[in-house]
Formats: sequence, C-alpha cells, structure tokens
Amino acid sequence: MTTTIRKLTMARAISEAIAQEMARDPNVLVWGEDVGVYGGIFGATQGLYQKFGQDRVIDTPISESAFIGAAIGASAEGLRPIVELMFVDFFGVAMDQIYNHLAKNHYMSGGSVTLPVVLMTAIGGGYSDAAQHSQTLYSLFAHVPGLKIVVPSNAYDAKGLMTTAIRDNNPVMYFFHKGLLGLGWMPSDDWAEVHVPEEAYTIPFGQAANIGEGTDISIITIGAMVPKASKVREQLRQEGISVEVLDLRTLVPLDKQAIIQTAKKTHRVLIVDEDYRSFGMSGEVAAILAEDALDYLECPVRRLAIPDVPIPYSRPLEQFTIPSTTRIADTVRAMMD
Amino acid sequence: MTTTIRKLTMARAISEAIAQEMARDPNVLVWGEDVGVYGGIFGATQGLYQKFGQDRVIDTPISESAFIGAAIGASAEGLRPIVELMFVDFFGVAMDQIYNHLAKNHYMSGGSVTLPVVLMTAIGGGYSDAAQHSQTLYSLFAHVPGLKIVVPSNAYDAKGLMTTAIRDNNPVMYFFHKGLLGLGWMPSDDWAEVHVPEEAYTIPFGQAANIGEGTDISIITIGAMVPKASKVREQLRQEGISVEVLDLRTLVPLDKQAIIQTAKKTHRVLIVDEDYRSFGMSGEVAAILAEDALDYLECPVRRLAIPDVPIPYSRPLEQFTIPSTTRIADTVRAMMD
Amino acid sequence: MDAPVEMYRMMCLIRQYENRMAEVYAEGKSPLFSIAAGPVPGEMHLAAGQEPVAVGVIHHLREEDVVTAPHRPHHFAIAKHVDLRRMTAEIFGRTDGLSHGKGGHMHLFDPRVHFSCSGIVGASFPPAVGAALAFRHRGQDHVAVAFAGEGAANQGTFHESLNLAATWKAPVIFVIEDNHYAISVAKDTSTAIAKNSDRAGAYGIPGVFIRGNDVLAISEAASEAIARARAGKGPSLLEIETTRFFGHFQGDAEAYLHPGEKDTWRALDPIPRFRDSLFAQRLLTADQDVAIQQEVAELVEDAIAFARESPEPQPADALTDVFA
Amino acid sequence: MDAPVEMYRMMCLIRQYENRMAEVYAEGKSPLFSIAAGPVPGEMHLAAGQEPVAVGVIHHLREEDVVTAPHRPHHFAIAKHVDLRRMTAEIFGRTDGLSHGKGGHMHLFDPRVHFSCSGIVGASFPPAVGAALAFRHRGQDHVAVAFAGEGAANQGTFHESLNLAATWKAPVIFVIEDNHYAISVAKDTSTAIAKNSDRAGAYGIPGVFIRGNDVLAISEAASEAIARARAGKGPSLLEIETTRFFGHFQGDAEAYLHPGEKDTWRALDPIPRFRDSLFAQRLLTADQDVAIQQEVAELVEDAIAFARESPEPQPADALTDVFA
Ligand SMILES: Cc1ncc(C[n+]2csc(CCOP(=O)(O)OP(=O)(O)O)c2C)c(N)n1
Ligand SMILES: Cc1ncc(C[n+]2csc(CCOP(=O)(O)OP(=O)(O)O)c2C)c(N)n1
Ligand SMILES: [Mg+2]
Ligand SMILES: [Mg+2]
Repeated sequence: MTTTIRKLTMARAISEAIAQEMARDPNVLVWGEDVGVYGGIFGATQGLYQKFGQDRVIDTPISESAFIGAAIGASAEGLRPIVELMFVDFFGVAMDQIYNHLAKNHYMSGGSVTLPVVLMTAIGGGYSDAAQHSQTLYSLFAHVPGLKIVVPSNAYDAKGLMTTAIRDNNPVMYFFHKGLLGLGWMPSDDWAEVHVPEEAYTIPFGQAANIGEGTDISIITIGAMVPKASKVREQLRQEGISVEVLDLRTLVPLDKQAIIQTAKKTHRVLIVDEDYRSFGMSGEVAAILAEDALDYLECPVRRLAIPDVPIPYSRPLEQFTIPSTTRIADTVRAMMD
Repeated sequence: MTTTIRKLTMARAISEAIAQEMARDPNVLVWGEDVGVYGGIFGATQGLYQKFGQDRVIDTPISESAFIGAAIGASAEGLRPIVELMFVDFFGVAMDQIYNHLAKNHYMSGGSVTLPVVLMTAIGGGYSDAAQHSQTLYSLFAHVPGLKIVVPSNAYDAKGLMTTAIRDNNPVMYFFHKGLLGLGWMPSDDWAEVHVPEEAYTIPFGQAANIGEGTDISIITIGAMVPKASKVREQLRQEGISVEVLDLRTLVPLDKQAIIQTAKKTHRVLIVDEDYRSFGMSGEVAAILAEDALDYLECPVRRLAIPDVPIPYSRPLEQFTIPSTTRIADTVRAMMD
Repeated sequence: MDAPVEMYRMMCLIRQYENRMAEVYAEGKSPLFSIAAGPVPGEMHLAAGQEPVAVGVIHHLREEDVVTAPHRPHHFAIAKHVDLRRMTAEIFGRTDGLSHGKGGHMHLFDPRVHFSCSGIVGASFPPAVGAALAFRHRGQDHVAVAFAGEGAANQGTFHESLNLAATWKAPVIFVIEDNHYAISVAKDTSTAIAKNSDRAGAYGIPGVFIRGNDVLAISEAASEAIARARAGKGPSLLEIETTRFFGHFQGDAEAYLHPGEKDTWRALDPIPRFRDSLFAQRLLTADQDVAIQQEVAELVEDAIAFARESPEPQPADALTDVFA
Repeated sequence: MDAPVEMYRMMCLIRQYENRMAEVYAEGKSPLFSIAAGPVPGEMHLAAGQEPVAVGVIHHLREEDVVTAPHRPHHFAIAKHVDLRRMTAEIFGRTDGLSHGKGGHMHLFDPRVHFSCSGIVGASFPPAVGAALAFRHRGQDHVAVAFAGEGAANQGTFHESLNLAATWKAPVIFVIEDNHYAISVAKDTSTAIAKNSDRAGAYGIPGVFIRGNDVLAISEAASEAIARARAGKGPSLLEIETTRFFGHFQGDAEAYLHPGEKDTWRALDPIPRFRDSLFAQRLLTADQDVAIQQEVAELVEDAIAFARESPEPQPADALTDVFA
C-alpha cells in the first residue's frame, strides 16, 4: 500500500466537497453573489459553475435577505441549498431571515419542517480590510438557538465538515477564515494546507480535535487561532512547557466534555479567539470551566480575543487587536509562573 | 420636609424622562412604528405626540433599516433621535444599520463623528408571544463594540437611565422588559412600580445596584430577573440563607468590580438571565469570575437562563424555559448544600 | 358545488372561525383584559372582513402550491385547507397542535398542504421565491403565493424578493392585502404612492389593483396571475383592497380610527354582499345557505372542541425539536 | 473659473488621484499580488472613468449639504472637497488620516464637509434620509445626496429609504451610478428592469436616467433635482450610466468581461471627450489644460507625500474612540 500526500488548500477542499455532494445529489444547489463565473470571491465555489452550469450555481443580486430567505422556502420544498454570504460582516442585512426563520422554523413547526441549508461565509482579518470586512462573529450565531456552527482550521477538516454540513438536515453555518484558505493573493497560514483524501468523507459535528497533547496548560481555540496556538505549542516545547491545544471545530454542538477534560488534565486554561472578547465564545468556554471544572483549575482562566473594539484599518492597529503568537506565548508563560 | 411617594409604572417613567428631555432640548425627536397617536405599543411614548406634535414624534413606515439608519444621518447633523424598535426580536431586519454603522461610525471616523442616538426596544416573554416576540437578546448587542446597553429593572432606574441615555453622546440601546412596564393588559411585576421623583435625574452607566445585601450567596442578574431574585432573597431569608442580589443595570459598560466584589464577599455566585444561556450575558459574567475571582469561589458558578431553545408558545412550555422564582430558589438551596 | 358557492362557503367558514376565535380568546380575559390569560394567550390577529383575499386567490391553488402568510394568517390557512383541528389545537397550545404547541397563532406550519406563516412583517416574501425556484428546478408547474399586508410593502424584503423573482422569472404571486392600516399607521402616511400594485413597474412584472373586497374580481385577477406563473412567464403583483373588522389585534382600542370609519367598513361586509349576488343569480338558495352556515359552524365547533380536549404539552417538551 | 472648466479640473484631479493610487497601491505587491502588502493594504476600489457622476452632481452642493457614498468613494470625496491630504493619509493608515488610520479607504469621514461613506452595499441610503430630516426640522434648505452603485439598487435599504424620503418629502437626491457590473455580476442578470430610474415611479418621485457618462448632462439633471429638494418638493432619483476603468477592486482579473468590453469603455473616456468639447467651445485653451494637469498632479503628489510622511499610529491607539 502506498500513501501519497495530496495537499490541498482549504478553498479547494471546500469546493471539492461541494462538487462531490452536487454530483451525488441533484437537489444540492449553490447560490450567492459572484459564486458563478467568478467562483466565489474567496474561491469556495471555484469550478462549480463550469461543472454544473448556471441552473445549479446561481449568481444573485445584492439582496441577501431575499436570497438567504429563498433558501428557507427552497429547502422546505426539497432542495438542499448552499448559500454564500460573501463576508460574515454583512449578516446584518439578512439576519431576520437567518435567525428568526432559518434557525427557528424547525422548532416553531414542532419538527415538521426541516431546512437542510448550508450558509457559508468568510470570516477574519489581518489584511487591513477594516471594521466592516474583518470580523469573525460566530459567537452571535452560536447564541441564538437553531443553527449549527462550524469553523474549520485546516483543509482536511474543511472538506469533511462541509460534507457533513451538506448532508445534515439542519441549517448549518459554515465559517471559513480568509487567512486559512491558501488564496495566493491573501496571506494564508501554510499550516492549513494539508493532506486531503480525494474520496468524500465526513467529520462529525461536536467533536473537538486534540491538535497536540500537553500536560502543563491547555489552549482552547478555534479557526485561524488553531495554527497560531500550534506554533506556540512547538515553540514552548523548547522552553520546557507542555501545551495541549484543543480545536473546538464546531461551536454548536459544542464539545463540552473535551473542554472539561483538558482542564482536568492540565489545570490551566487559556482561551484564544478572534471574535470580540466580551459576551462571546471565550466567555462561554470560561463559563463552562467555572461551572464544571472549577476545582481543577490551578490558576485563573485567561482569555485572548479582540479587545472589544471594531477592527481598525491601519496595519499596526489591526495587528494589535488580533491575538498574535507572541502574545499567546507570553500569556502562557505568565500563566505558568 | 414631607416625603410623598409618587409611584409610577415603568412605562410612565420612561415617557416622562423622554418628555422632560424633549422640553429641554429641541433637537430631541422620537420616531418609530406607532409611537405617535398610539403612544407606542408598550406605552413608552404615551402623551408625547399630544405634547410635542407630529414634527417631533413621528410614525414611520415598517422600514426598520431606513428609519434606524436615518438616526445615523440625523444625529451626525445635530439631532438627538430616540428611535423605537417595537420588539427587539425584529432587530434582524435592521442589524446592519445598527451594528455596522450606528455602533462603529464613531470609531471608524477616529472620533470625529458622534451619534447621540437612543434605540429603545421591548424585550421579554411570559405571555405566550412565541419565538419571534419574546426574546431579550441584549447579549448580542453587548457582544459587538460601540453600543451602550441599558436594561432597567424598575421605574426609578428606568427614568434615570433614560435621561442619561438621551444626554449621552453615544448610541445607547435601551431595553425595557414588557413584564415590568405596568401596562394593565400585560402581566407586570409590582416590584417595578416604585417612587419616581418628578424632576429629571440621571443614573450613571456602569454602576450595578446592590438590591439587597447578603453574605451566603450572590445572585447576579438584570432586568426582569431582578424582581424575581429579590423575591427569592426575601423567601430564603426566612430559611436562614442570606442572599445578595446584584442588578447589573447596564451590560456595556459592565460593572466588573461589583461582580468581583460580591463574589469575594459571598463566595458563591448564581447568574440568572432571561437571555439564551450559551454565548451570552451569563457566560460573560461567569468568565469574569473565572478570571478574577477564581480563588474566592467556594462552589461552582451556576447559571439559570433560557435553555438554548427558541421561546415556545404554549404556556407550560414557555414557563419551563424562563427562570422562575421556584427554580432560582431551588438552585440557591442546592448551591448552599 | 359550483366554484362561486364553494368560495362563499369558504368565506363563511373563515368568518365563523374568526368570530368564534374572538370569543374563545376573550375567555378568561375579563373583567380586565390580560393578554396572558385564558385558554388562548398571546397576541391574536383576526382576519374577519378579509376573507375575499384569501379565498379569491387560494381557490386556484393545488395542494402542492406553496402559500406563505403573515402574522394575520387564519384566513389563508383555512383557505389552503390546513387541518382545522390541528390548527386550532395549535392556537390553544396543545399537544395535538400542528406544532405541538411550540408555534402558536402566528406560526402555523402545515407542510402537508405547503402552508407556513411568520410573525415578522415582510418575512413571507423571500421563502416564496425559494419555493418557486425549487419547483422550476424540478420542472414542476407549481406556484408559490406570498401574502402580506400593505404595511409590509415598505419592507426591504418586498423589494428584494420581487426583484429576485422577476430576475429569475420564478413562479411567484405576491399578494398585498390593503386593509388601510398597519396597526395604527394609515397607508397614506407610510406609503409614498396610493397603490402598491404600481410598484410592479419597478420589476417589469404585471401589477393589478383590485378594489371593492370582491371575491370574484379577486379570483379573476388571481387566476390570470397564477396561470401566467404556471406557464413559466414569471411573477405578478396583486394588491387587494379589503377591510379589517376587528382591531389590529384583539384588545386594540382603535383610538386611531376616524369616527365612523369602522361602520363604513362593516357596512360593506363582503359576505352578505356575495350571498345576495349568489341569491340573485340563483346560484344559492336560502336553504342551501342555512345548510352551509350550519356545516361551517359545526366544523368550527368540532375544531374548538378538539383543541380543548387535547392535552397540554409536558413542560420538558420545550427542549425538543431544536434540531432535526 | 467657469463652471464647466471647474468641473473639468475636478474630473482631472480625481483621475490623477485614482491613477496614482493604482500605482501606490501596487507598491510592495509584486511580483505576487498580496492584498495585505505594501504601504496601502486592504481592498482598493478605484473610480477612474466614473468622475462625471461625482462631479456633475456634487458641483451643485454646498459645504453643509450631506454626501453619503459607497465602498468606491474617492471621486465623491474629492468632489465634496474632503481634505485631500488627510484622506490620503487615512488610506495609508497614518495618524494624520481623517480617522487616524482607523477607517481606511472604505471609511472616509470628514464631518467638516459633511462627507461619509461605508463598505456595506446599500448602506448609504438611510443616513441621507436622516440628515435631510434634520435639515427640514431646522428649516434649513440643505440637501443630502446618497450615492450608490447599480448593484445597490437591489438592496432592501434602497426601497425603504426611497419610500421613507418620499413619504417625509425629505430633501434627498438618490444617485445610482450604473457601471454595468456589481463585481462580476452584470446589471441585466441582477436587475429586473433596464433602468433603475424607472423605480422612482414606485415612490411617486421624479426619476431620470442619464446616458453617455456626460458631465454636463448629469449636472443639468442634478441641478434640477437639487433645486427641487431645496424648495421642499421632496426627493428625486437619478441613474447615471458610467464606466469603470479599473477592475472591481485592484487585483480583479475581470475574467467575467466579454472580450473587448473594457476597450469600448476606455474609448469613451469622459475626460478627453469633455476636454475636446471645451476646446471646441473655446472655454479652455491647451495652455490652460497643461496648467490644470500640472496643478492637479501637484495636489495629488502633495497629498501622497503628506501621507507617506505621516507617522504610523501607535498600536495601543486601537483601544481609543470606541465611545465618545
Ligand atoms: C419587521 C417587523 N416590524 C414590525 C412588526 C410589528 N407589527 C406586527 S403587525 C404590524 C402591522 C402590519 O401591517 P400590515 O402589513 O398592513 O398587516 P395587517 O396587520 O394590516 O394585516 C406591525 C408593525 C413586526 N411584526 N415585524
Ligand atoms: C451588503 C453587502 N453585500 C455585499 C457586499 C460585497 N460587495 C462589495 S462591492 C459589491 C458590488 C457593488 O456593486 P455596485 O453597487 O454596482 O457598485 P460598484 O462596485 O459597481 O461601484 C459587492 C457585492 C457588500 N459590501 N455589502
Ligand atoms: Mg394593513
Ligand atoms: Mg456597479
């Protein structure tokens, strides 16, 4: 048996998953702004228009409420739409359709209506796109019940989680970080470009990935902060600090057990997040620890996240707001004192 | 000196504060759906149309993006609009104007643009208005930077906080709970109807109110859960449990010191919230404890909140989802064991 | 039954339902009106007076055709043959309700007849476009009909959805029921033009305004728009003038109405007018009418009795159905 | 300077700015294009070719009149006399920028001249209505002008804002610049009718389509609409046909264009056409033109030099200005 490594960028991993599911199920359609000939501004739909044509890969007007809301009616009638919201930052023009309807109709119908929709969207900063194009915001969607929340950190997970998302009978929000996609024209973390099997596979929701075992301290994180935490782990190993890195992978469902277990193992937890610090993901993870692992904590929980400011444009300002490997490493060291 | 008690419902306290500020400053205008002749669906603008006329109290079309967005342009040009979003549940049709513009323009302009806008909105359930008309959702707005978040629990605070909100040079979101307003046609907590001085007064943002001292355990809460917590406090006193109740009053700014202090004092904290449990207010407060009061906690932090389901319509179902005095009391007792 | 008589019967059924629902809703709410009290708590938006809109349009629909409706949904639901017993049980919040009590009056879902509604103004438009896309994708000639009040025509979703449907040539019929008010706000203080149907021009689609709350005129215009959609010629916009006999919601004091305004509407009650014309054309006899009234009254009482007998859900059932 | 020559000069200033900005933006981005590299990182949407829209309209505005602009804002900002040095420093992300580096290219705010913009498509409409309301409330005859691309005319905010402005008779002019594309999506695949100006009928307000990217024709139509607004007669809608010389953003490969499409546009460059007509009418001499080119080039170089010399902000300044 030979094992060949087939490295794929995350953008290609995503579009491959979609293509495979479209080939498998004629009810899978894709729509959104510039998803056709352009292939998606971030390449998540590259090649699909050429392969499946304009009846299944549809460019929309700039009318997010209408075309996201259309996914509700379409999925209720048997389609399985994959809809792209170009940047998550634009959610506010369509949030009512997303959270009052897409998220709630299954519940409000007592389970009689199912809406198998994937709403995929780009997140993240780091390239000076300023306050309206650089956010992550997944915590908002995790707060309102009814949406599954997926945030892959690498190409392998991206493909498997997208396949799971498309086959799931619930609305799934799928967040891809621009800085992991491997786009060429956008700084991208090499760490995310990994071996991706050609055949379709699924990764279950609600299972965190232990990215690297450790015994001294745990970093709990997600998305683009996973590669950063992993690099810090390597670096600190040389300093004799053993860091465990937990990639949550999905926020809804959330792998509470993995969070509690790593805390029980290392007794120190740092949460790293690219969303705003307050009232979000980092708070929720810390709360779970305060509820279910309090007696195992040897030092206060710490959080690194965007410090409750809109994302600034200027490079030094923006870099200051996003948790860096340096700041993560410094915080870990301080926690080990 | 004689002290006369002047009890006012919260709805009257709010409209009185607005009327006084409108009389004081001709730039204060009110607009929204049914705020005119009708006086606001929840009475927050009662009497204003009659007093100030249709040029200053303006009924709008059902176009929340346009009329909330209009407050941005109007306030940049010197008005001080008070805008009503009838139910917070409708935010999704206007969220882009609220959080990408109203909240961020001051920052994105480097401080050169100020937007003194009060966006007031009704929250809360308990009367079978189902999944699209019963939420609190303030955590969402507290998560995105740039909005001050005010949630009064009684008529006295409601008036003082509204006056502060109108005079503040920032966008302020003011959430009034339907079950505290004293509306007659809606079940309302008597606790909220208190003495309200006639003359204008302000209550500073960012100062929690200690509703009742205690030594055994702290309940940290806000809005309509404050009266419930207070009742539990009275009840448990008779059982020999001394409960401290902290009313946060504003989520942004958040009185972190008060949170930490009460934990240091009682060593036990229960957080009670009518927002969804996960990724919200209750998580943030627990996280602050895990960061800054860990060593003072004698038992795990507990949270009572809406259990991550859309608010159901049917009475027994809805009552099950909203923290009740019984459940609060039981939880406190369990934590004292 | 002849089509006009069938329409008449359906209007009577709706009227009977709404009148009885007004009574049932009032139970437990006097002397002091309390929205949370009685067997049917929460908001209650009744559609008596607006029957012609629902019946005139939906009369032409098949079971597979989709209807999306707004916060005032009963007339649409009944005309679309939503299960009356389960719908009523839902409004009572009981286990045999369409949603086992999770939805309620503003959230009626009956996928069997492709009916849904929403409490958010303007939310009925986008899903209809999506359903229509699904039909077209499968080569079916089903249509989707989105209903909304005239107040909803000022929401962004109206514009986006009409443009999207027109661009996609999707088989959707958008129907605005103009009952003159959005809660307390009169149409002419919120809408820049007199007839929303004129907005069809902004999307290059046909727009028809139908005056007089007349079910036959409505039926005719709807029939044309639906045929057009089935034939693949794209969407249409209808605006239908109608009248609201009750308040915006039950408990509305309606202080915003001009004196006598309500009387004018009630004087134009579409049901007796239609009945008289059926009598005049000898399509209906007085005996038949009595039989119809009796039949619909029985249906309504049966549904209410069914609802009353259905058990309340178990509290912890609140936790199920978040995800499939 | 005569009005036409003043307009010509302003168009030249904008063109020079955009051409130089294309070069400056490219610094540090070769051989491999990287959006995050060079002195000007982030997205860059240039408006070369679209000068007539900004100049023809804004020429008629006062300092107190409000302009709200979209993600492609430079031409509007320059025409509205936004401080060119501070605007450029902002685009460079420097401390002397309008927002001290917090806003950037899509977020230029200059309250002195009542200019703002936004990176969200369709977001320029609502604030303009509010500004107009403020003017009316104070009895001032200022106006607000909201600019947006033809793609934005399919957003809900377009509809809501036009209806609101028309209902309130607010002094707003809505200007759609039709450059045929919204990123890769052609107008005729996203917009159900050929001319957005026809949508004015949906709000009972005047709607004018101006062909040919001709600054004088634009100026004439704008002058009328602005006078109307100042006179208290309410809003107008203009749609102006124009052409985009660069890609949607810098780095756009424009694979979605038909072969030769760009050449057609470039051949109709509005600036040489206007210059030639000024020559023909003897409103401008070749010498004067040389002087203008030199003057605008100096202004642009001065602004770029100012920006380059301005210091980078201190990282921790990121934490200020969240609240006033
Ligand atoms: C987005 C949104 N805004 C406001 C409301 C509150 N609301 C409920 S019904 C209604 C009036 C609707 O008027 P119309 O569309 O004419 O329907 P009608 O009630 O007259 O049948 C309003 C403002 C809502 N439910 N959703
Ligand atoms: C609400 C929203 N949706 C999508 C985008 C992404 N986007 C930015 S510019 C653009 C195209 C805009 O086209 P148009 O309005 O015609 O302006 P142009 O770029 O042609 O000047 C899109 C889709 C956005 N910024 N905001
Ligand atoms: Mg109406
Ligand atoms: Mg364009």
